[in-house]
Amino acid sequence: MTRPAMTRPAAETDDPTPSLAQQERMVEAILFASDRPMALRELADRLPAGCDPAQALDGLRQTYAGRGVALERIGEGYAFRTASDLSFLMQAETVEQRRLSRAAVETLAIIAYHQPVTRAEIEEIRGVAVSRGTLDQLIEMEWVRIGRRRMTPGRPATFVVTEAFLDHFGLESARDLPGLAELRAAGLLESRPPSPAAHAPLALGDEDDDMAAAEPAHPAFKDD
Amino acid sequence: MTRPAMTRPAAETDDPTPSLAQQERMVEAILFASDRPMALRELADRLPAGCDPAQALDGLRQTYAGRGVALERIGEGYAFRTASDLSFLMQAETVEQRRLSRAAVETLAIIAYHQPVTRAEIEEIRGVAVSRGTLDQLIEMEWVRIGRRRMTPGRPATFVVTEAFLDHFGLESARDLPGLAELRAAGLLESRPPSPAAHAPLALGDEDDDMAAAEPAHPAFKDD
Amino acid sequence: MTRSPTDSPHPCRTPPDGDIARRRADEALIVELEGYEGPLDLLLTLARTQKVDLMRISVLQLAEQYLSFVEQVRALRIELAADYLVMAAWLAFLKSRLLLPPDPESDEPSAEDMAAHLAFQLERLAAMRQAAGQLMARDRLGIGRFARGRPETVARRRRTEWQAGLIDLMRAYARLKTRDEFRPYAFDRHDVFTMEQALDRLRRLIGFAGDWTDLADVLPDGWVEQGARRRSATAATFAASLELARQGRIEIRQADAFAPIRFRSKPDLTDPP
Repeated sequence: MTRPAMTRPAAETDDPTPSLAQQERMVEAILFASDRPMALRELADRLPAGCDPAQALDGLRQTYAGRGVALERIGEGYAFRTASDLSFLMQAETVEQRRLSRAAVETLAIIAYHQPVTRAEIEEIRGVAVSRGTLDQLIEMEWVRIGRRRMTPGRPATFVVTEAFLDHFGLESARDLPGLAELRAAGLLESRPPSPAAHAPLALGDEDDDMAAAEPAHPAFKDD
Repeated sequence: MTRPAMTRPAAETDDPTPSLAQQERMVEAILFASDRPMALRELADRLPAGCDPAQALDGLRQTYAGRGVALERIGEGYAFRTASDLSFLMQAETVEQRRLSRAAVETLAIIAYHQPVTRAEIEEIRGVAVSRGTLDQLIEMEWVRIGRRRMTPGRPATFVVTEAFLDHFGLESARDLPGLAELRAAGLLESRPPSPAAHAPLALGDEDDDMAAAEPAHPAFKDD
Repeated sequence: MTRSPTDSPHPCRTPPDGDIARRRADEALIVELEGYEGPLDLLLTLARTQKVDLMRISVLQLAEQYLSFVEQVRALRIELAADYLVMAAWLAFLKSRLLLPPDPESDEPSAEDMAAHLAFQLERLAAMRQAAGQLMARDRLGIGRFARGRPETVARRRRTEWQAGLIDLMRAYARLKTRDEFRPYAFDRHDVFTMEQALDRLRRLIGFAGDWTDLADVLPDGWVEQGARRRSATAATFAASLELARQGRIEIRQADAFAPIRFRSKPDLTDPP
């Protein structure tokens, strides 16, 4: 469906001057893809020989009259801009992209792999205390929510990941998170220490645990 | 990545639903302003209440047929892209592409045509191990992501292509991959030759179980 | 990797044209060996030399080509990866099966089925390569098609969107889970009696050892049974006794080779520095 009806092979640049309709298409594409307004001169340089960008621009201006996008003259150049009466549609919030702190990423990873998991368990795995702010942030981002209470002394709350989390990370379910062995195989883990033999048993045990953790139930964390 | 619903200014919501022509202008403006595909839902979220972006898109597609800029459908989303026959005008915009190794390109093709596909299946098809970092690279380029786990022993992760992949290669959906129908008809997307009861001979991976498990479905391609 | 010996032809002899063509083909294979991505890739290249539809290749001929190729390479003492040798072994097996009459008793897959599967694998690989080529030749974004060069958004509100990719998440988890693997090497001391322990123990015993005492009699409880623990305790206690003797706090004597080692405290010295 995406292919324009008037398609012409690129080789035709050697042909006699393109038709005015074709010239319009060309100017349209150039202005669309350009990251700044283009002057007549620049357009002429980019078009095949014999083209008249001024005439093409006139045609384009008429084509776009009354549309959602307008061809505007800006200084010496030309550019497409959203029609001014539709600017209310462009009120996208400016989104400031910031990276999550390491503590937050680690905490999130632990929750994703071990959910439902208590705060104490997170701290045990990370080896450091989890600050209140880190969990609050993840909850506020709606990537983590509070799950059932664990039926153990103190009835601690558990944490689980949300649909929004799965959505953001393109996962069908938290069970689709790859295990350590897969991470290593995909080259996502640093290579192992120089004496693999000495560490092999440890590593194996580790991966086993990990794979087990990906299974629905891992007894240590069982909830009900 | 999901963007939360845009809030509309209260004033607009009181107005009657805009005319279809007006809706078309609005969708045009929103898509023109964005450099990434927008899903129907995102469009609906940004339009005044009562608008039907699907209908507006139909109108727009006709309006833009044959023009220098085309309305493309990319997976779940829609975006304007320059007409491909005009690429010869665009040297200035051409972006240097990261060079992909032959292994990476082949791996990408195998994932696209066989998805969802496990790492072991990729290796079975290529006859070699997927080298360290190849999948990593494709994932980082956001052309490939991890899909569901296969419900077979070991529950291996599968890989699928992304919407960014479709956008990059100008595909409306994974069903539009070039030559897909022929490959399927020739039985080349299967794990076994079409003839009855042939057996996997190779020590190239003990993938028998796995490939057999792949049998029931290539769900992404199934529905046509 | 390496060149074939046929690379430098005998200077005095010009081989006939057919020979040259064949030799060039051979050399191409040898020289490019490093470029092969595994046995299947090599087989596919060999299959192409048959110049027929992949579904119609002669697998027997292909097996022979492969085996002689591998022979040739090994004659040059090129280290072949195990994959290639495994494939060679399998092809040799297949070849023998193809040449022998089928055994009606056997419930193994027939040689024809095995050959058909190999041909299928080659065809499938070739098809994926072709597909990859078609894919890369499409009008790709940023090459043949272009997005809006200057996307517009009007800033009204600020909102922070926290960025983290799946890769970040997985790496963080991997970092945590593998932390223990990278701890510094620590010797398991469960069955080791250290010299420090032995010194402590001996120092306390000296006061009571006015008479010659057998070192073997002062091993700590739990370390006197035979085995690694006893050996460790004996060695440590012996070393500790030497240290105390050096300090002049005890005397040691041994009547004969392998005789018991005895010690006693030196009565006339109290606490040397």
